[in-house]
Amino acid sequence: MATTSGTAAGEAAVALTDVDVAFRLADGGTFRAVHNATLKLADGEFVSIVGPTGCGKSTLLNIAAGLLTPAAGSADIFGRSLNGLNRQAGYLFQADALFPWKTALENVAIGLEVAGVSQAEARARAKEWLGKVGLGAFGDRYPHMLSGGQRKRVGLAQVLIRDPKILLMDEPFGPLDAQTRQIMGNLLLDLWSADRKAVLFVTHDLEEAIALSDRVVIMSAGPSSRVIGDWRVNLPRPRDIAEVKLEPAFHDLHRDIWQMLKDEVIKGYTQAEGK
Amino acid sequence: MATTSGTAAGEAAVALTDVDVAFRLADGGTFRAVHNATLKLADGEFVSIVGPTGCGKSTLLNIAAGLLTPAAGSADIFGRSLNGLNRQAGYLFQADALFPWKTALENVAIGLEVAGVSQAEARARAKEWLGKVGLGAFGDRYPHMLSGGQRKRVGLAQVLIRDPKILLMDEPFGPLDAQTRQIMGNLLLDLWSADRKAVLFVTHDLEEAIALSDRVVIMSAGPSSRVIGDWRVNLPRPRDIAEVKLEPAFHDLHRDIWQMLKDEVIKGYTQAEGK
Amino acid sequence: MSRVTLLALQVLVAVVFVALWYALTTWPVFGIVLLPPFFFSNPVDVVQQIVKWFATGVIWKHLWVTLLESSLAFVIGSIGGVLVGFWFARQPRTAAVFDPYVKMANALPRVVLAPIFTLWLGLGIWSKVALGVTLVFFIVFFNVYQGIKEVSPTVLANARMLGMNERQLMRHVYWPSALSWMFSSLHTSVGFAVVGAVVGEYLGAAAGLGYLIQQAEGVFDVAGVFAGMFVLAAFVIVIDTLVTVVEKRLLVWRPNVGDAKP
Amino acid sequence: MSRVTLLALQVLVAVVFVALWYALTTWPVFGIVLLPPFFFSNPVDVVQQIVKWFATGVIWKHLWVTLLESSLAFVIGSIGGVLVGFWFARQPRTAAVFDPYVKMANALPRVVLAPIFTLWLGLGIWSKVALGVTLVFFIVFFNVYQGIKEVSPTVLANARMLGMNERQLMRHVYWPSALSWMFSSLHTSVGFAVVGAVVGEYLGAAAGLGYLIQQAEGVFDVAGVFAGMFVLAAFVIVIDTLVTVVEKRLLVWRPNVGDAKP
Amino acid sequence: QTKITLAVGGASCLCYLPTMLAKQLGEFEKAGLNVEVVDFKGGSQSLQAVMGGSADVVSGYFDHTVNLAAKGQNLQSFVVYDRYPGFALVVSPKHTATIKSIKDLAGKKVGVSAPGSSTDFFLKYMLSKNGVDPNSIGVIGVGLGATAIASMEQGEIEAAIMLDPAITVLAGRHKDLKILSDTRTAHDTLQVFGGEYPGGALYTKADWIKSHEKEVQAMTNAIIATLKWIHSHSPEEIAEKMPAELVGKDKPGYIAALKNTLPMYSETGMMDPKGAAAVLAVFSQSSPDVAKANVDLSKTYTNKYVEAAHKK
Ligand SMILES: Nc1ncnc2c1ncn2[C@@H]1O[C@H](COP(=O)(O)OP(=O)(O)OP(=O)(O)O)[C@@H](O)[C@H]1O
Ligand SMILES: Nc1ncnc2c1ncn2[C@@H]1O[C@H](COP(=O)(O)OP(=O)(O)OP(=O)(O)O)[C@@H](O)[C@H]1O
Ligand SMILES: [Mg+2]
Ligand SMILES: [Mg+2]
Repeated sequence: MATTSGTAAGEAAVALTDVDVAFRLADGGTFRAVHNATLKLADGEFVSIVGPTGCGKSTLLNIAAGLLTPAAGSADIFGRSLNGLNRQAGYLFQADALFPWKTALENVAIGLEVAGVSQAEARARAKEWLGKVGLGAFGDRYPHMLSGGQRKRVGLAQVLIRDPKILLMDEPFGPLDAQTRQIMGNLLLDLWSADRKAVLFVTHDLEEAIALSDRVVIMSAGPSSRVIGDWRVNLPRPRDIAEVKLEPAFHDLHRDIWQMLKDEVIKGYTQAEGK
Repeated sequence: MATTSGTAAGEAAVALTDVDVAFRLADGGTFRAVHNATLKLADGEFVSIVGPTGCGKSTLLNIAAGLLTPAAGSADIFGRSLNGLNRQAGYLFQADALFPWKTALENVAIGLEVAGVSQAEARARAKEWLGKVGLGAFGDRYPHMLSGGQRKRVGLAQVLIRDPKILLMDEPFGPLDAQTRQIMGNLLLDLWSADRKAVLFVTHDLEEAIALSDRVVIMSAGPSSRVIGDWRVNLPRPRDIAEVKLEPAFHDLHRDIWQMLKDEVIKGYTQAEGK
Repeated sequence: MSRVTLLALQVLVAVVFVALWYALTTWPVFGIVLLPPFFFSNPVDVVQQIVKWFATGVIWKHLWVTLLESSLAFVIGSIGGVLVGFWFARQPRTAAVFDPYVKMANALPRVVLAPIFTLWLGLGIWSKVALGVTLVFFIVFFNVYQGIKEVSPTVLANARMLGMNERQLMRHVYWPSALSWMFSSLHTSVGFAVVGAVVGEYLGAAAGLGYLIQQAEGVFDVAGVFAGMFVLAAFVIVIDTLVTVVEKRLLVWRPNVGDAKP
Repeated sequence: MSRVTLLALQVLVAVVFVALWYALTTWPVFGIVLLPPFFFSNPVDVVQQIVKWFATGVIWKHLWVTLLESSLAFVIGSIGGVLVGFWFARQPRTAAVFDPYVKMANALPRVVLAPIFTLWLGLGIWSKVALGVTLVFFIVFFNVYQGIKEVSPTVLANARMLGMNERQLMRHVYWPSALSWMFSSLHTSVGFAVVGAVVGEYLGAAAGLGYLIQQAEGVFDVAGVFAGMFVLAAFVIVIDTLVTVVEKRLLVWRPNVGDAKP
Repeated sequence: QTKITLAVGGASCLCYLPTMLAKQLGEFEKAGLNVEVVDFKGGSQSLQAVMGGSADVVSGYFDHTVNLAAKGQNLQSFVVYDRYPGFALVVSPKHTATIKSIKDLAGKKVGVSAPGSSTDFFLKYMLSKNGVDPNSIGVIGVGLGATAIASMEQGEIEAAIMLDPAITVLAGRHKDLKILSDTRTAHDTLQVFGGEYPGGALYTKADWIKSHEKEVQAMTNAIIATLKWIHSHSPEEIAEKMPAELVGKDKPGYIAALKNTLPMYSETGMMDPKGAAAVLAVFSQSSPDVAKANVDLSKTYTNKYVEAAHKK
């Protein structure tokens, strides 16, 4: 694992510059999902990506994770061109990605075990983490015995326990109820403020995006999607998610972004249908 | 397919009475997910189920679909005890359930083909439906080539095209952006008002639940979860989802339900952790 | 279906089979005996032969030899198949280069190889083991290879993002994911391991069930041949049951078959 | 890796192999020839033999017979395996009852069955086909059976909720889902179909590659034996390639292997 | 022309040469028969083919008819083309120093073509004739071909019963090969069995013979003509006539083996009743079933067709 210890302060944790992604279709044609997208995530910054469904949010995260190589443009991690997997990132996938043959506890512990932590210690810490995501009593369940929201939370613990420098999260709180979402959001914020990770957070909940982030980035409707809006959230830190939503600045921001987003979605909708 | 044509007006489309569900765990123990849950869904009624994550919402839907047999209590569909699969229901699953070996178009058309519609007609109507869910251009994609939200919408079209009498929907709009959610919600409402299906709708979005439903049902935190709240939504029909949210009655209801829900989630959270 | 019913039904099948066999070898239908006893013996003789073998104890030595050979063939063949399967799955270039040769090797009639095995490995158990290995290996290999390629891409991507190196991927992802394929192939290979051993003995040996069968065949003692085959079959069931027990233990994590819960 | 490089590497492997073979059968190492030509022949003789067969044209008749037998064995065995596999997977009770018997049958040494096949099916191609079928059937069967049991429970539940009846489930769910298992088993079975045919011919026939091999073996003509085996192997590659082409067409829906996208 | 399927258990064995040669010389056609020869792995498979009805006649060792008579099956041979059995008890090249006579084989491992085969019975008979307990030795099936040669050269067995061409091939590879008893020759055959001993013969089910007298006679004529041809031609000329795949690549070796074997072919095709009795004696020695069965030897062969052929 190549650890870059000497990262300059101003260097971006993730810098995607003018990336293009084209998927090959079954009929031989290609589909250009993302075109000329540029996105910079400074070290210690919390950035949310919001955009219409199918616009390319997961695709951008996959590029940042090194799972997908852009057809054009560059992806840099802490100033170094990304070549292969991004070893400094933790990635919570949008789809179910738990190991079906491991219990919840083992699923959480594996991230540590892989890094060389002894099994006993890994398990002890995994237990603690399961408690944090509200699943203390579910440690010995296999994934197929958990509800959708429970699986997502196990995944969350699996990623967070490794304490990566960069967090890539694709709709991590999707299948959670509003209340649990807040608890998890606060958990994430606590963790983030403790050692200022760089977080790239995909969500469909604009309120959540604003409440959590330093910046909210809006993507245009696909195909050939790119980043079309970039809003700085100047709300005071530390924040409590429930409380921050009551501030007037929050509402102004929400209204502005919402307007842009709405137009974009409508556009995407007609585009997809018409084509 | 046993069609009950002579259903009395007052007869419930789905009636779960005092159902108990216990899952067998890997270690030989059992986990009682639902205990003494009672839920009635009248014909033509739109009922939302809201509850903390892992409380048993999907479990109730599985019972109503006939995929799970309750350990105790009874499940009746249009007055008849459910025995085996519920042939009158369409079920949109929480998890990904598309056929990976069929294209989006084939996935949507299959519901009709199965019912004996000719392939050509089924495809034509499937095409129309894909357009309705905003995926007109994605007909020949295999599921693994679609984004999370796109897959969900294909699933939605797959269920709706069959025009079932009872609709069971498990977080159908989860991975969609707010704007698409509204479009899909309105689509669903149009469809529902056209011939008054009975809809059982699981969501984590309380606003959405209120905006769509005749009744909102709250479940307690698991284990041994049951229905603890049942709120009638007396907002005028037909509704537009965006507009209905502006009514004062909406806000009052939202506040009341929210209060109850919040307490319940906190309870569930501490319970799960403590055990 | 309860265990007792199941067992009863299984016994019933056996009884019907034996009864049919007896009837068809004994009573003529329209003037001809459908299963001439010269080729099919009859159940009574076969049972007598089996009883005699066990009563006198001669069978034990032969059973032991065959058991040893099949077990060795099974273990070596499976391990080889698993290792090479993993290797190929992880080295797609090597796999592409050697692919046609593996398929060629799989198509060689093993019977023809017997003299070479004898030359290299002698007349003892090892030449029989080798024959069994050449059968078991390919079945396990093809299945493991496929099983590894079938790993869910999402789970694999997750594992890689969690920082697993090749060895850890093997252990935590490929191996468990390939297990169900492997066990499916093991059920076939148990049978083939025994077939390999017996055919090897049949082609040249001093002991073993294949030797017994051949001896019986040489003197046209069909009852002996059938008795040998039944002992063999019973014996395979025992090994296969062991495989199933191991399988059940290793695959606890899967949803039960009847479990329709999505 | 480009097609050309791949082909070059494959040829390289063959060349190295042949060179080694030639060297070890020709020059002694520390005073002993490691592969005595009496048992291993040598590449030159083998090639000469093959060339002669093709030049004189005698091989065609034998190849045709073996091709016919193997193809029939392959087709009948696979269809049988698929049908019974499906039947068992959909009738868990039947499956439970017959399970031990299927496993027993799988363990019977086919060589011993040859006389019975001759009795029932005569000396023509059908007794060889039967031998091949008994090998192919079980491999396909076990894999299809497993493949059907592996269908994702969610997808299955969805299919049932969409109102599919058993027949439709077969066609739209079990069949496509079992396909990758099936193809994995078909690659093994292609080889075994040929082995079955050749062994059948080897045990008694008037034509076919197995007959050629047996003749050569009888006169200690090892070059002939090896030549027969190589022709056979080349022949299997051809059939296997066809299977792969079909596989590629039928499995377009799957994510590509290299496609790490989750 | 009547179609006859003739089953042979290993056509390459020189012991079956007259059958194959008859086909090559066209003697069967001359006699008005269309004979298809089907080659089996061994004698018992070819016999089974005839029992099952898929072949009409076996060209194989006479002793099977005696063995089956003990099991109540009526098989009858109608022309005998080998007057000596052609077995040789050969010592493994690795053990020439220690095995000097049959007596030295006590407690050792000896190869036969297959347990329960004629070679097995021959071995046991030889052993008990020489005062060695047959049960004291380990009998290992090694076949007749390359496996037998491989095991002999490896030295895992001390000796083996072999047949030509394997004997000559092995002798060619080991100049000092020791043969303890060689029934390809009149001398050893007479010494061991006290008379001629029938080896290869044409035989089939007795009722088939009754219902196909014409064909049986024709086949007998063909074989006798072939035997005459053999004894009036040189080994080289015979080898010339044999199909290439049966001669193999090593023609000189084949001719050498043929030279060793020539005396073994019968001149008349007649069954020597003493030989038939010897067969029964050999079997009774090691098979209690045969000993008990009171086999009526006269039913297991007939010289009727041979005599008719010679009268012509
Ligand atoms: N393997 C693939 N082949 C072809 N097209 C693909 C593939 N993967 C994704 N796409 C397309 O690329 C676009 C972007 O997909 P992506 O998954 O990034 O969307 P997303 O923004 O994450 O959407 P969602 O919010 O629905 O998850 C979509 O239109 C999708 O159909
Ligand atoms: N197969 C199973 N074995 C054991 N426990 C199970 C199984 N399936 C579900 N459960 C448990 O039953 C409870 C209810 O599960 P269910 O899936 O109904 O929750 P849910 O309300 O749909 O939650 P979510 O909103 O997270 O989807 C959960 O605590 C879950 O862990
Ligand atoms: Mg996405
Ligand atoms: Mg759920």
